[in-house]
Amino acid sequence: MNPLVLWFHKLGSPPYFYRLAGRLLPWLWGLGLISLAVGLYGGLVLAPSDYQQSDAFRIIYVHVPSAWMSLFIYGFMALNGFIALIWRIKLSETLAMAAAPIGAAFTFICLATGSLWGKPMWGTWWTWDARLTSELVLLFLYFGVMGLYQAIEDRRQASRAAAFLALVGIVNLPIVHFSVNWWNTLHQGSTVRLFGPSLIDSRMLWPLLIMAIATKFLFAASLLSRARVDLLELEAGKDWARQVALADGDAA
Amino acid sequence: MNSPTPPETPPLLEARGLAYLRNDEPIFGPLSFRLDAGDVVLMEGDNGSGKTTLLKVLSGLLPPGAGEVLLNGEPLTLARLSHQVALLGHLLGVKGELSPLQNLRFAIGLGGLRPGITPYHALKSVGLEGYEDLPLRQLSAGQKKRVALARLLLVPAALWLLDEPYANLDREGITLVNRLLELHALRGGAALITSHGAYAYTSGTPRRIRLDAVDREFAA
Amino acid sequence: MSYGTSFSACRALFVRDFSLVWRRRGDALNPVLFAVMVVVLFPFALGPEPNALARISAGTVLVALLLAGLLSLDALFRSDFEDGSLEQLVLSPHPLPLLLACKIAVHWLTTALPLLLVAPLLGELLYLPRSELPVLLAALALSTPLLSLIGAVCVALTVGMRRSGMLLALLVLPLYVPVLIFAAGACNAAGQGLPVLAPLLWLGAGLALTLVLAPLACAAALRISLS
Amino acid sequence: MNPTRKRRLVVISLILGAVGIAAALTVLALQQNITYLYTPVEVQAGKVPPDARFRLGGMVKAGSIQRAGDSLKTGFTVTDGDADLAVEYTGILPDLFREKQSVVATGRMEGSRFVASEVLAKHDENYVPRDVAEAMAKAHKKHEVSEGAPAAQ
Repeated sequence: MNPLVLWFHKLGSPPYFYRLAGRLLPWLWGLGLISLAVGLYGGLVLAPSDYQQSDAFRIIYVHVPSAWMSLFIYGFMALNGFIALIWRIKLSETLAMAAAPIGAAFTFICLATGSLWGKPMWGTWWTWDARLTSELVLLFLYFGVMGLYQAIEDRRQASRAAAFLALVGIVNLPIVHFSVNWWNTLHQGSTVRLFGPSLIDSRMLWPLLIMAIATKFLFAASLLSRARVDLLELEAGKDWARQVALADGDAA
Repeated sequence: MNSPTPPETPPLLEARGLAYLRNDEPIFGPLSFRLDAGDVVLMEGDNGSGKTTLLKVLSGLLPPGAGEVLLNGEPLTLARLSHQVALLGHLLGVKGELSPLQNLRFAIGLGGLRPGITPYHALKSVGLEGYEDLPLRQLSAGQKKRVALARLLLVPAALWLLDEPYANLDREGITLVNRLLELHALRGGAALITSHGAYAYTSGTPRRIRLDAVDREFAA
Repeated sequence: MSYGTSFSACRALFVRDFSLVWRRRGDALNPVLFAVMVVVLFPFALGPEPNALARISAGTVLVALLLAGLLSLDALFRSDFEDGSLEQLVLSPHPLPLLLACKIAVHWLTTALPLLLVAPLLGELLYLPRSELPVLLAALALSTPLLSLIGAVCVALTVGMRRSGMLLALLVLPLYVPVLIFAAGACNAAGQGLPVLAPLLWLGAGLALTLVLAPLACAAALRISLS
Repeated sequence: MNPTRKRRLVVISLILGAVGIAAALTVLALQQNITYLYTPVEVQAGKVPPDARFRLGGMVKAGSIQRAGDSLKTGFTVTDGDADLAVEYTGILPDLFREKQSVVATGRMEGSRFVASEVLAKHDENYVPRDVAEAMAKAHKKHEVSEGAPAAQ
């Protein structure tokens, strides 16, 4: 078999994933916190203030990375949900469900910081434009997925049902992303572009990119931490889980 | 379907290493057995041994945790679910607001009609003549069960999966179930019935499988 | 040996579900009464001033109907699940999405259509401008099937649960938001004399897609919750 | 044809049909153009019916802001480059409200003036450090004067 496919098979096995995640976690947390510190220092101290918004624009360093993460995590959750539904891989079910609360948290941060930013700049905490509304709907979708997962007793059935809901809700993602292009909204268009020049000075851009990387690391770290605990709970009857529990008990 | 089945035809139903897990706890299995045309198999097990779950897996309502189910030699998939299977579960699948006749007409519409029988005939042969147009709500639990049994007579399924068919029935009802099973077996059908052991299919010599006896392999 | 045609299966399902609704025709009126009650609450809360009420009338009627539909949604599979008919439906040799589409159609015809018929009355209670009424009805005609179809998928996911009311609302409402926005957008545009066609076309596009995809999704969701 | 395959074919053709219809309706809808806001040129072209409450979007014209001394009343001109529209607003304006700033005002036409009940500042997607902006402003000054002159007449 192709080594990559083989590796994926191996990764799908809970004990292997548990050990691998355990080894990766310190690195992920470390890198995440370091890049977070660098990004925040760069954004809040080093970056020059904006000619129009002066220092208020610095909210961008929290707002925009969390907005990216809110979409990215939903996509991640839906992708894992899809894999879980089609191939019934336990790891994917766990990852999808572990990602939901993190995604909801980022969505909430995005909405809260956006609101804080909107008041001085636009003159309103909240406006019902397409970008803001669809981001709010995204938060509700996260809540729905989490609520459904909590409501069903059988863990695996619960994660399949919740994954299905996540897949249904994925229609909202393009609406969030393209709303500023499709409709003439109060929310401005995207500043940082994958293709073509970004509309931001490079001295302001680099902390933003560092923050984007930091949030990815932090997401990965908290995801793996949560998934490890969930897997242990899910596999509580298995030998490897018992061994882990015994080892932890000895260490304590 | 009425001709005796030659030995080389694949079995009507075959389970290979069948097991079901809930939250990684095995509910039953692994279990292997086969049912040929004319077979009536009694699946015995105590309360909670997974009899109902087994019937749901065999009918395709639940995906097996391990192993596979073969119908006429072909694996059970969503697409060819249950064309051959009639399930009578704990819940009878009949509506209290409707009359026996209305319930049966719906069952025929959904599952098709065996040639040479009408809903009236079916109700007569389960002893419900004269109750055709009464709302089911006004009938007793045993009479409701008889309506569900009449459904089995009408739909053209070769394989019956009956979950505790004797529950709620009086002595006469129990003989009725046995008679229906005999008839079905003679016509080339097969049936798998579950029981916790208090009542049993007595006519003929049915094969018995203990569900709680894990790892025991049964070959026909 | 014949299993019957899918057409006859659908017909049998229609006949059964309609006779069930007829037997429980008292219950069938509840959503309508609920919608009327909700609408009547608004003049109490906002004061009886016709101008103020007229401005919010279309949106209020939309929300009242949406909530009434949400309340009746829970009953879509409930009794079939409790008496085992749902298992028989899933085990039928006919395509499950088709059968579910029929069930959803009956549900729409018996719960949403009466609501649609009382919508002019509800509008009248809130001094809905006459010019907005046709647009409101068009928006409702397009959006209520959408709500039924989307709702059915969510109900299918919660079908095994004993008390699913609040959870169902949590699952359904975010998915209802776009429908409500477009329907209300059309009504508001009509109120101001702006072109109304675009939001109605969006609703139509959504309906065309949902009409085909929702029964498929509903069938998949049902299999998940029955397992 | 095998029934499974036939069923699959029916499902796929139904999906394709639905996607086709939806796409056609979407194209029609996009031609209709849902607008979150109208620009002065659209207003003057009569695209907004009289008495309609709508959102007006555009740039605050340089040198057009007049504040009343004794009240919160502010008058300014919103321009989209092709047309100007006088706006009147009573209330507190957002921080970002200034000349040559994009704004979104909600209100209705009264005569030839737009009376706003709410004014929001829309900031653009450009972020420029203050020193760079000043340098750019210096470099563009000549250009801007020659551009601004005809509009002032």
